[in-house]
Amino acid sequence: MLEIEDVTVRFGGVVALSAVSVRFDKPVNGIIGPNGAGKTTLMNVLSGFVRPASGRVSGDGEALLPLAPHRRAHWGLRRSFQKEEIADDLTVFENVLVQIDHSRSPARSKTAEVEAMLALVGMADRAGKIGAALSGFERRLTDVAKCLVGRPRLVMFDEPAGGMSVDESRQLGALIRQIHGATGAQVLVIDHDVELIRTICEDTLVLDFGRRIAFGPTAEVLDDPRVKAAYLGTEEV
Amino acid sequence: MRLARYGNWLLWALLMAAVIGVLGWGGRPQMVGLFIASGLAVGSLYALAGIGIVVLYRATGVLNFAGGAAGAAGAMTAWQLTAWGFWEPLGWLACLLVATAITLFYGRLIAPRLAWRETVVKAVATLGFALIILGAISFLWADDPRSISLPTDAVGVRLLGMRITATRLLLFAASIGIVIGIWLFLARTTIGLQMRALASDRDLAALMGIPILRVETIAWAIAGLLAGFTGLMFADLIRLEPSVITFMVIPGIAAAICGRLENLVVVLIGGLSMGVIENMLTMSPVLRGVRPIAPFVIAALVLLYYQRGQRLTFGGRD
Amino acid sequence: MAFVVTDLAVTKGGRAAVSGVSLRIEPGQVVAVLGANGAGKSELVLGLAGMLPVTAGSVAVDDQPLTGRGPDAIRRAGIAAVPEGHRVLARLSVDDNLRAAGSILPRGLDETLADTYALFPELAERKKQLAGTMSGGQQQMLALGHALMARPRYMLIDEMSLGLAPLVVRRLMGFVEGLKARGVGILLIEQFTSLALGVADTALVLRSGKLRFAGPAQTLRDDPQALDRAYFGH
Amino acid sequence: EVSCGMNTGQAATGAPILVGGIYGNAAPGDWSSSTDSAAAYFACVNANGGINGRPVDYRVENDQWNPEAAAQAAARLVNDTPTVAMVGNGSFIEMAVNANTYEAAGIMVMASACAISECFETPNIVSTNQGPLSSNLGAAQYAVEELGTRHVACIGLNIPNNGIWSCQAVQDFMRARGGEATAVLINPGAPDVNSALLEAMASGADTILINQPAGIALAILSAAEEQDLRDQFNWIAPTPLYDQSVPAAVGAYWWGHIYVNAELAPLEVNGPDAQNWIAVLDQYGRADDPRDSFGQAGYLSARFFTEAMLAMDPAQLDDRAAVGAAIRGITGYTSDLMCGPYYVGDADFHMPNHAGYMVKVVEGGFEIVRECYEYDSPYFEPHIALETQLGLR
Amino acid sequence: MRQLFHVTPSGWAGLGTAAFGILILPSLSNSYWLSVFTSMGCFLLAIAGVAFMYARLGMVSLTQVGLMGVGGWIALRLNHAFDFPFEVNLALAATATMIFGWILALPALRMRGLYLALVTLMAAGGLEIIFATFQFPNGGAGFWGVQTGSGAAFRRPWIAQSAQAYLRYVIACALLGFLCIELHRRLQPGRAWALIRRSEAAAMAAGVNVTLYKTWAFGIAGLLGGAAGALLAGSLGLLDDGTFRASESVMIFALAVVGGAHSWQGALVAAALYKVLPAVLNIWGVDANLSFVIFGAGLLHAVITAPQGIAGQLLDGLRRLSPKREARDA
Ligand SMILES: Nc1ncnc2c1ncn2[C@@H]1O[C@H](COP(=O)(O)OP(=O)(O)OP(=O)(O)O)[C@@H](O)[C@H]1O
Ligand SMILES: Nc1ncnc2c1ncn2[C@@H]1O[C@H](COP(=O)(O)OP(=O)(O)OP(=O)(O)O)[C@@H](O)[C@H]1O
Ligand SMILES: CC(C)C[C@H](N)C(=O)O
Ligand SMILES: [Mg+2]
Ligand SMILES: [Mg+2]
Repeated sequence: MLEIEDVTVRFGGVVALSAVSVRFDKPVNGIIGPNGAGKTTLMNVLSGFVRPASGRVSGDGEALLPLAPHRRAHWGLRRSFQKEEIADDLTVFENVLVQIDHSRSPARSKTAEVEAMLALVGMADRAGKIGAALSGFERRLTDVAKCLVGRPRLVMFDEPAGGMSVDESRQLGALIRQIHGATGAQVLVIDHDVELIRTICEDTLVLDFGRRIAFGPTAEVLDDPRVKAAYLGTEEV
Repeated sequence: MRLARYGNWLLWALLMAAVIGVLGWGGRPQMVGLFIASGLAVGSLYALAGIGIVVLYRATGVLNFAGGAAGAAGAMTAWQLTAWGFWEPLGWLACLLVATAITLFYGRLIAPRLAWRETVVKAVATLGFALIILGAISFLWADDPRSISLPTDAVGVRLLGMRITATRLLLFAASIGIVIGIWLFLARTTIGLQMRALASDRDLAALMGIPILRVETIAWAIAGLLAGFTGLMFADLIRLEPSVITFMVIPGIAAAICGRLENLVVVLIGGLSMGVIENMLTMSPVLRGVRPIAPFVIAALVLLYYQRGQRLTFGGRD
Repeated sequence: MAFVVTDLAVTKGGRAAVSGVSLRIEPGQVVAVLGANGAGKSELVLGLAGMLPVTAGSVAVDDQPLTGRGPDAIRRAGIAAVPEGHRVLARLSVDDNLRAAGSILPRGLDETLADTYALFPELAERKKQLAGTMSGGQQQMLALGHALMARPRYMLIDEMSLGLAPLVVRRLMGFVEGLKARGVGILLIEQFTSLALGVADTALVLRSGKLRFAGPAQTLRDDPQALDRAYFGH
Repeated sequence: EVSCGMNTGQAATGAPILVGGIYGNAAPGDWSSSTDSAAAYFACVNANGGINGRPVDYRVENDQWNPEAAAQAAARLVNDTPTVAMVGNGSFIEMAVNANTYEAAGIMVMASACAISECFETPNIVSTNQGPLSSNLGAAQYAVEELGTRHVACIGLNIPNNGIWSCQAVQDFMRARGGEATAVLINPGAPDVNSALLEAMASGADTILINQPAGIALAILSAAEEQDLRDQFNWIAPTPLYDQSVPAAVGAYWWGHIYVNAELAPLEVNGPDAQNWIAVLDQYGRADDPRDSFGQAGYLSARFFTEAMLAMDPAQLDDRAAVGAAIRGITGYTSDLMCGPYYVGDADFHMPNHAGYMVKVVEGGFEIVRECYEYDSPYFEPHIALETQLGLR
Repeated sequence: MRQLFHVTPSGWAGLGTAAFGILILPSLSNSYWLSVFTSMGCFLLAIAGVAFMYARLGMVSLTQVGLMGVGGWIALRLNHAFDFPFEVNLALAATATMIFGWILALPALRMRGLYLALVTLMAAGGLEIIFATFQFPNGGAGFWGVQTGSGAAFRRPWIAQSAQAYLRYVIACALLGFLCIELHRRLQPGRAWALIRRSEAAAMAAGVNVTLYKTWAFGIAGLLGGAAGALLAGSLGLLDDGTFRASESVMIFALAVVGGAHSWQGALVAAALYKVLPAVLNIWGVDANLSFVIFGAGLLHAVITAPQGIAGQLLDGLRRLSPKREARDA
């Protein structure tokens, strides 16, 4: 369970997030909002790349903000970036292994875990392939596998379906749905593909100008007139 | 925000006052004055070298290690023409022309072939060019004591018992004038805007239709002129020795760093401060031996100050 | 009067990314280019924009040959490409970004700037912000703005709606209609196929760098199976 | 008509005798004039009967002012080639790097252009020139005796075996004369010399000794000119400023105001040996070989070496040890280029040349202000003892 | 674990080259070439340090020759102050330089790209001044240990007293250096570095302690540079500040790029360009100033025409000759 309390972020004069509080307790949650609403900033606060001016964040009751970014990863936080970050000169296997390199478990169990997660995302047959040789979608899948190893507690995706064809994003959506079952982690997804959010997220947070304008079950939120006005534009997309 | 800006200036002023106060304590005021005046002259040269570096870097993304060598080639040419009995102003003009021509040669023929490489690789490639120039100069001109003096050396004003030549005043005024001129050029003109666009992302600027080659040529020409002027001033005020003028770029880079390779005003002030502090260190019995280290230490400290509290975030860019 | 591409081949990193592609964009027409991830759509745009080497074939605009010209010459010939990945001049302000993009206009910079700000009020609010510090979607708007500032006759837009909120996408689609009406020819790459096919006159489908379908957009709108076939070749 | 070696007029045709030499030429300076003059002299010797009919094969290497290249040059000339001696060496760094190599290889080095302590304080190197220490002492002594100097500021390079070493000797000398000296050191990496000049001014000195290579010396003088300091101090300098291009380079402001020690006979003395040197260069050298004081020193080293070889048992000419012994045996050689006798001797230190001239920079050249005089300093006590032992006094 | 000790074709070639260098090269060389190859071996080690930082992390260090100077200074200092055998001096000098590298890294860690390079350049400039001012210990008294006149002797390793043996020793050390780098590359740090090079943010998000690993890399570069400096001191018996100018550090980096930063072959090419090329030009009697010009022109030419470095170009050529062999760099 992820609790965000009163988080405020300023960049010089710009207020990117103002006193945002929210409590995510469903397996898969969405964050949507107009461009520049502060979604990425919120994710950066959670992963430690942006220091908020004030506020508290706790995951499973543990305060996250005092931890350095890599410590949060050790705690169980995972995130993907708007552009997948796969090292070109490592194999798929190694790219995933990095994520649990720091843990003290025996090498054999690490190997087994990486192999299991690669199988889950459907990359098992390409484990030995070098990063540079992957297609865009394969890179994204490798990125997802990275988020699954090492007993994650919170997995965050920033626009994972950006640039994907409709089919691919459907496939990715299905994969994201499996994360909670496979690892027990809670999932947070940012995307502008409303269909994707609608199909995979139980709860959704809507931000606008750094403020929370709605939060609740996704279908309700998407029906909220304020959300329609600020984000969707009209009834249907 | 504005307050923070003034805060930096205030901090700088306090630090400078402290350094001068501590080092100059107990010294005769006239000596302190002389050290400051002497420091301002060297400092202007550091700053001028730094300005040349920054202008070119901002416009082309090339950190040019060869500016000093181009200036040295220009200064040697000026000396040679004068030695052959040509009219002196012709020599000065030749200095500017030679430095510009050498710099343009690199900018037009070599730099575009490296445009896609990383900044650091582009920078070190210019060192290769500097070696070529320096080697050629040393091959053409056997080592001999030489000097250049400008007519402004003969004119001077007395200030608090010290004599300050018109050359020094000219240099000081020129560096301020150049900073203002270039700042206006970059901020107010279309070519200046295009230069900044180019510096930010060369590929994208090309995609935006900006005539890369033309804009870059202008930038290299400006850098060449500055290199020639710096070389001439250096030869007059410090000494006419090609290898010394060539490696002058390293403290020049230190000055450029003070302005984060961007802010010309800070480059100027940084360069001047470095010169003054370096000279003031002469008054400390402990530190006088290592006084030339001052620019490097200052640049490193300034960079650290800029980066304070900052966390690394995205991308492979700086 | 058209943008004509014949038998184009583009390589990237020594590998043929696009080959044997021919297409034609008439003024006032939208050509949608579809295809799965990695099909070579982005390479096609980069090749046409002069950013990747064209190894075979020809490109011409209004009978003026452009094959092998540099990106700046191509833009000045009236073709504005928006590459994928919201590329902006990170260290310049938003306003400077747009002015730099418009600096090649012989006249009318200020009006064009005003038009661009009118389309993207989000940008008008942040004229002084450094482009690199903006959100992904804001940068995408700016990247589109770059192209608009050149007042092009042909636009090549890669992943137009990438990272943009639905509201903005709607606004953009309306704008595309407007451009069409003004006689601008557009090559559109778009992840939401239905959106693209909605405005397109012609549709192309790429797979492994080759054309697998070329025909009226209507055909694919009416027959989703045909689209699937072209996409995956089953 | 030149005079070289055996003066037979016949080219030498026997097996060559291998001799090496190292010079430094790269930024920041060209020190090749000594090996150039030595090479010209050897060419002349070879055209005049060589060493008992055997020509000298003179091989030179450039140390490029780079210690590794210097070590490699010595490796090549001393270890890979059976040279019998090194002659004419001119360098700022080579001797520091190679002093131990020479000692280990048992080869004698008759250097000509030496600037560092290793040249004068190691067993296997003997130099014809004086180096900064000796020349400084000569200048300081002149200043004390003729210009009324009480306090010298010695502006030296901040290098232990050069500036610090040679300015230290000036301090000892001034103390012995009841005066005072302050060392002001310039970092070789510092472009700007003005602060050093200011430091010298602040020291309270009445005389400024510019113990620097000519390039930096010019920079100091122009800084002084800027402050119009000419008449506030006496200006003296060791030999590096005795260079024909200096009077023009310093400019009219300084004419008549700088006193320079010349460690070998100034050009206008023009004795028979000086004329012979010029004739050798004209006939056997290259047109652009410098006619400077280092050239004189190179010529002298080559000439003295040849004389020592000619005095040897011809059967031992290829024996490095025997040649070394012959060189150590050199004593009482003279030339009008040198004020005192040249000798080597079997000591761990060698500085045969410690007497010179004093000249003044004037329009278009130099004017001799003091003829040959021997320097008088505590530093030379061991040398004088050696000379007494060799019967030179 | 099998992967850890797996020797690639390129690895075999490297071992073969080292064997040639140790067994055959010294007996073929005269004193001049022994000296050239020995200093080439020392710089090879130093270049391996910069090249690895650049290739693995994308970090540019322009202070490697300065670090060599630090290592050499410490080795000389220890040699003249104590009676330790050479190996102890070497190990202590390398370790101390590693620590020095760490200290240098601490402020530099906040920076990357050009700024990082420039901070290291400032450090190199500072070290240059310090070396020029205080010189290297040569047996004198006091902390700086400098005396005028000729210096005291430097003790070489007892197994490598002769110039030949010392060349063997240096090559063996260089081989150890490369093995150390390769070992790192195949283990956890190698993976972490690869990710850091891709993106520091991504590395942090993947739980990589970026500060630690960057510092570590600086330390290894320092270790190699320090060892190289100590070995160079052993080769010459003394050191001179002229060897350790800031411009040489820049040059070393340029050569590492020109040679090809990703492979041992590249480092070898770079070291050969740095030391053997000038030696050859010198033997051919090329004017030293002209050889500067040639050197600079060659450098530019290679930067322009060989994006993967000269070694990359050569390897590509080889691969084309022998098809079907997918060689991964060792
Ligand atoms: N370094 C910065 N300086 C100034 N403003 C910033 C900075 N970083 C972000 N911002 C501003 O903060 C706001 C929030 O940005 P954020 O990236 O979180 O938006 P977002 O919701 O992810 O948008 P998008 O959907 O477009 O990705 C934006 O208006 C952006 O311009
Ligand atoms: N089979 C492949 N093997 C290796 N790399 C590939 C392959 N296919 C594509 N790529 C790489 O993947 C990247 C995406 O390809 P491209 O830009 O052609 O795709 P696209 O059609 O624009 O699709 P999208 O932009 O949706 O990913 C390119 O960098 C390309 O080089
Ligand atoms: C033979 C192919 C055209 C078959 C194709 N996969 C399809 O299902 O239509
Ligand atoms: Mg975002
Ligand atoms: Mg694409």
